[in-house]
Amino acid sequence: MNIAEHAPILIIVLPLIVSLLNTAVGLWKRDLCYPIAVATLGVVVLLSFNIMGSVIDAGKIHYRLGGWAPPWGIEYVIDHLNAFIAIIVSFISFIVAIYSKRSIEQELTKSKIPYFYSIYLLLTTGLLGITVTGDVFNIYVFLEITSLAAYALIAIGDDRAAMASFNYVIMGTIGACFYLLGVGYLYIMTGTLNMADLSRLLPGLYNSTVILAAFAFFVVGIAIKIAFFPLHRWLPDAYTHAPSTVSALVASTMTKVGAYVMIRIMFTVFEPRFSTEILPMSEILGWAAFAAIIAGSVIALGQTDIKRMISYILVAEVGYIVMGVSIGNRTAFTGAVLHILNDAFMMACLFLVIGAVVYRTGTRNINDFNGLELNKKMPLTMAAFTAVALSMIGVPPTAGFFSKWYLVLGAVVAQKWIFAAALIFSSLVNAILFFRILEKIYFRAAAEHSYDDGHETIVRNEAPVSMLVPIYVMAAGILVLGFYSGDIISKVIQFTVPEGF
Amino acid sequence: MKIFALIAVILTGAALIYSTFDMPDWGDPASPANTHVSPRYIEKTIEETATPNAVTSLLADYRGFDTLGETTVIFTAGIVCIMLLRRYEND
Amino acid sequence: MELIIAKYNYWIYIMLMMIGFYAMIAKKNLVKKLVGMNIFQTAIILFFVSTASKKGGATIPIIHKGQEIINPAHYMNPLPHVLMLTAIVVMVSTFGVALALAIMIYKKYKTLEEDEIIEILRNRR
Amino acid sequence: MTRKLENIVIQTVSRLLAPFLQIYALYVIAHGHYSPGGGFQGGCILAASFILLVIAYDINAVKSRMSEKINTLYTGAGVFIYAGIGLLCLLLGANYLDYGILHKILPVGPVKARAMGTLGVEIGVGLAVMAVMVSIFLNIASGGRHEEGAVE
Repeated sequence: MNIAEHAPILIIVLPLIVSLLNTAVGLWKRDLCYPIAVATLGVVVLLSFNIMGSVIDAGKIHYRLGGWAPPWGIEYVIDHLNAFIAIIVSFISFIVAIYSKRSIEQELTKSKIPYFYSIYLLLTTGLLGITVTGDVFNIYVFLEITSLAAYALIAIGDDRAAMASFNYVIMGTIGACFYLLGVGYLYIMTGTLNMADLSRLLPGLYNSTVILAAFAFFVVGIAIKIAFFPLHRWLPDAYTHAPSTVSALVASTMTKVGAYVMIRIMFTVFEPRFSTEILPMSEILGWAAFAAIIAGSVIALGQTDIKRMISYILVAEVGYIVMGVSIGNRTAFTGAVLHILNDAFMMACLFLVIGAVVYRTGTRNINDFNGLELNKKMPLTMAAFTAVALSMIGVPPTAGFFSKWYLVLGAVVAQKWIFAAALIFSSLVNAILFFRILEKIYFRAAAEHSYDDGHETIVRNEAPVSMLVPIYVMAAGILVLGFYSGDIISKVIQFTVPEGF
Repeated sequence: MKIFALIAVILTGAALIYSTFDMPDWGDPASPANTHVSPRYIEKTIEETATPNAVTSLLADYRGFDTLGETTVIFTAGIVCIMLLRRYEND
Repeated sequence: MELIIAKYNYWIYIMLMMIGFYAMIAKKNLVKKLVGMNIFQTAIILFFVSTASKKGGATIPIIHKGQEIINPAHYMNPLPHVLMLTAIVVMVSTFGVALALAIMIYKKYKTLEEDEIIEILRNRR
Repeated sequence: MTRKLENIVIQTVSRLLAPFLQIYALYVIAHGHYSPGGGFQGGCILAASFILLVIAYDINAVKSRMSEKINTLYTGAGVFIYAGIGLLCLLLGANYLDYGILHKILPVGPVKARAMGTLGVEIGVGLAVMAVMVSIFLNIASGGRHEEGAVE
C-alpha cells in the first residue's frame, strides 16, 4: 500500500475510524481520547500537505472509490483549490483540538468528553469529505455529517445554546434540502452526478428553466449554510452560545468550506460564463455581498457581547469572499481565495483568544473589560489579540492586509467603485470596533488605576500553556502568511482561478 | 408574519411550477436520467457484482462510499443523542 | 390534459414541499416545525422516486434469473432509489437530533412554544 | 384486573413475536442481494423488535438483554465493519472499497467477492442502524435517564 497514492481517502477514513475507536476507548479510559484525537488530526495535517505536494508536482489527482470509473462510481478529484482548502481545514482543526482540552473540561461534564472528541473528529471528517469529492451527491452526504456534528457541538454550549442550535437545525435542513433539490434537478436533466460529467453536459442546456432553478437552489442552499446576508440570522446566535472551542472551529472552517462549495458549483459544475454572463447572478450576488458587508459591520458596532460582535464580523467576512468571487476577474478571485485562508486563521485566533479570556475571567461582555486589567493579567494573550486585531483591520504586513488589497484592487479593475468603497468602509468599522476593545484593555485600566489606591498587586493569571501555544501558532500564522502571501499566490492560488477569467 | 410566510411560499411554489414545464415527462423511458448513466447498473449488475438486485449492488458497491457516509451520519446521530440527552447518576 | 398527465408528479411534490416549508417558517410550535420539516423532506423523496419510473411495464430493478439479454427499459432506474435510501437515513438522523434538542429545550423552559421561550429569555435578561 | 390481564396478553404476544421479528430482520439483511431489502431496512426491523419489548414491558427488559455499553460498542462496530472492509481492500492493494480484491482472501472469484463484500457491508450497516435506533429511542423516550417514567 502506497500511502501517498491513497492519501486522498486516508484523510477521510482516518478521523472516521478513530472517532469510532474513541467511543469504545471512552468507555474504558476517558483520558486517552484527547491524545488520540490530537495525534490523528496531526497525521491528517501531514497527509493533506502530502496531497498538496503531489498536486503541485503532478497536477490533478483522480482517485476512484471502489475502482469504478466515473460517472458510474464516485471519484475524488483534487486540484489546487481542494488541496488548499483541505490544508486549511485539517490544520485549524488540529490546532483547535490541542486547545480544546482545558476549556472543554471546564464547560462539559466528564462523562461526555469521549463523545465530544468523537463528534469533533466526525466534523473534521465531514468537512474534509466535502472538500475532496468530485461528486455532487457525495457533497450532500458529507454536508449532513458536518451539519449534524455542528448542531450537537453548538448545543452543548451555554444556557441558551439549545434554542440557537434548534434554529440552526431548521435553517440548516432547509439549506441542505435545497442543495439536494438542486442535485435532483441537474440529475433529471443530465442523468449524471459526477462534476466533470456535469460540466461536459450542461453547456447544451443553459437555456432551460430547470437548470436555472437548479442553480438558484444551489446558491440559496449554500447561502443559508454559509450565513450569507439575508439568510444569516441563525449564525450569530449559534456561534455566540457555542462552547469557545467549538466557535473557533466552526466559525473558521464551516463557512469557508461552504464558500468552497459555492466556487465549485459556480465555476466547475457550471461554466464561469453561465454564472457571470448568461445569468445576472454575479450582479445579484455582488449586491447581496455588498449588503452583507455593510450590514454585518454596522450591526457589529451595536453589540456588547464580544462573541456576538465577532459573529457579525464573520457575516461581513463571508460577504468579502462572495464579493470577490462575484466580481469575476482574476485579481478579485485571487483575493477571495486568499481571504478564505486568512479569514480562517483570523477567526480561529479571535475565538481562541476570547475562549482564553472567558476561561480565566468568565465574562464575554466588552464593558466588563474595563476593570479587568487584562493587559496585566494576561499580557501574552492580549499581545496575540492585538496582532489579530491589526490583521482584521488590514494593517500591513499582517495577512489581512493582502487579501483586502487584492479584493479592493479587483473591484477597482472591474470599475465597481462602490464595492471597493464597501470594503474600505468595513475596514474602518473594524478599526473602530477593535480599537474600542484595545483601548479598554490597555489604556482605560491604567487611567482608572492611577487614582485608585494603587497598592493592590494584580495577579498575573495567564491562560494555560495548552491554550497559549495554539493561540500563538495562529497569531504567528497570521504574520507569516502575510510575509509569504506572494509565494502562496504564485504556487497555489493562481492555479485555482477558473479558466475564462 | 404569517401572511409574509404565505406570500413567500406561494411565490416560490409558482416559480417552481413554472420551471417544471421544461422537465422530462413523468415516466418517460427516454429521459436523460433513464438513459445516460443508469442503464449500465441494470445491464452489468450480474456480470460485474453477481447481485441480481441492482439497488443493492448500486448502494453498496458502485456508490458504496455514499453508503459509508450514510452509515456515518446515523452513527453521528446516535452519538449526538447520547451526548445531548444522557444523564448519568454520578455527575 | 397531456400536460397534466406528463407533469403532475412534479406539481404534487411542489405542493407538498410548500406545505412543509410554510409549516417550518410560520408555525410557532417547535414540534410543528419539525413535522413541517419531515413533510418537506418527504416531498423531496417523492420527487426523486417519481423520476425513477419508466412507462411501459417497467418493474423493480431486480434482474430475473437466467435472463441472457437484459433490456434496461424493462427495469426502473435504480439510481434515484439509492440516493433516496441515503437521504431517508439522513432525514431520520436529522429528525432524531432535532427531537433531542426539542427535549433539551423542553427541560429548560417547560414549553415548546417559540413565543413563550422568547418571552422567558427576555425576562431573564 | 382487566388491565393486568390485558398486560399479560400484550406481553406474551410481544415476547413471542420478538424472536420472529429478529429472524425476519436477519433474512431481510442477508437476502438483500435477491429481493428488496438490505442493511438499513433489516436494521430497522431488528431495532423494532427491541422497541416492541420496551413498549410492552419496560426499559429494563431491553437493558437486561443488551446493556448500554454493549449498545454503544455495537454502534461503533457497525460502522467499523464497513470502514474496515474498505481498509482491508486498501491493505490488499486495491482502491478503497474495491471489494473485488477480496478474492485474495476468500475462496471465490473476483466477481463473487464483490457480492461477498456487499454482504459484509450490509451486515455492518444493519448492526449500526439497529444499535443507533435503539439508543435514540431509549434516550428520547426516557429523557436520557434510562429509567422507567423518568420524563419530567
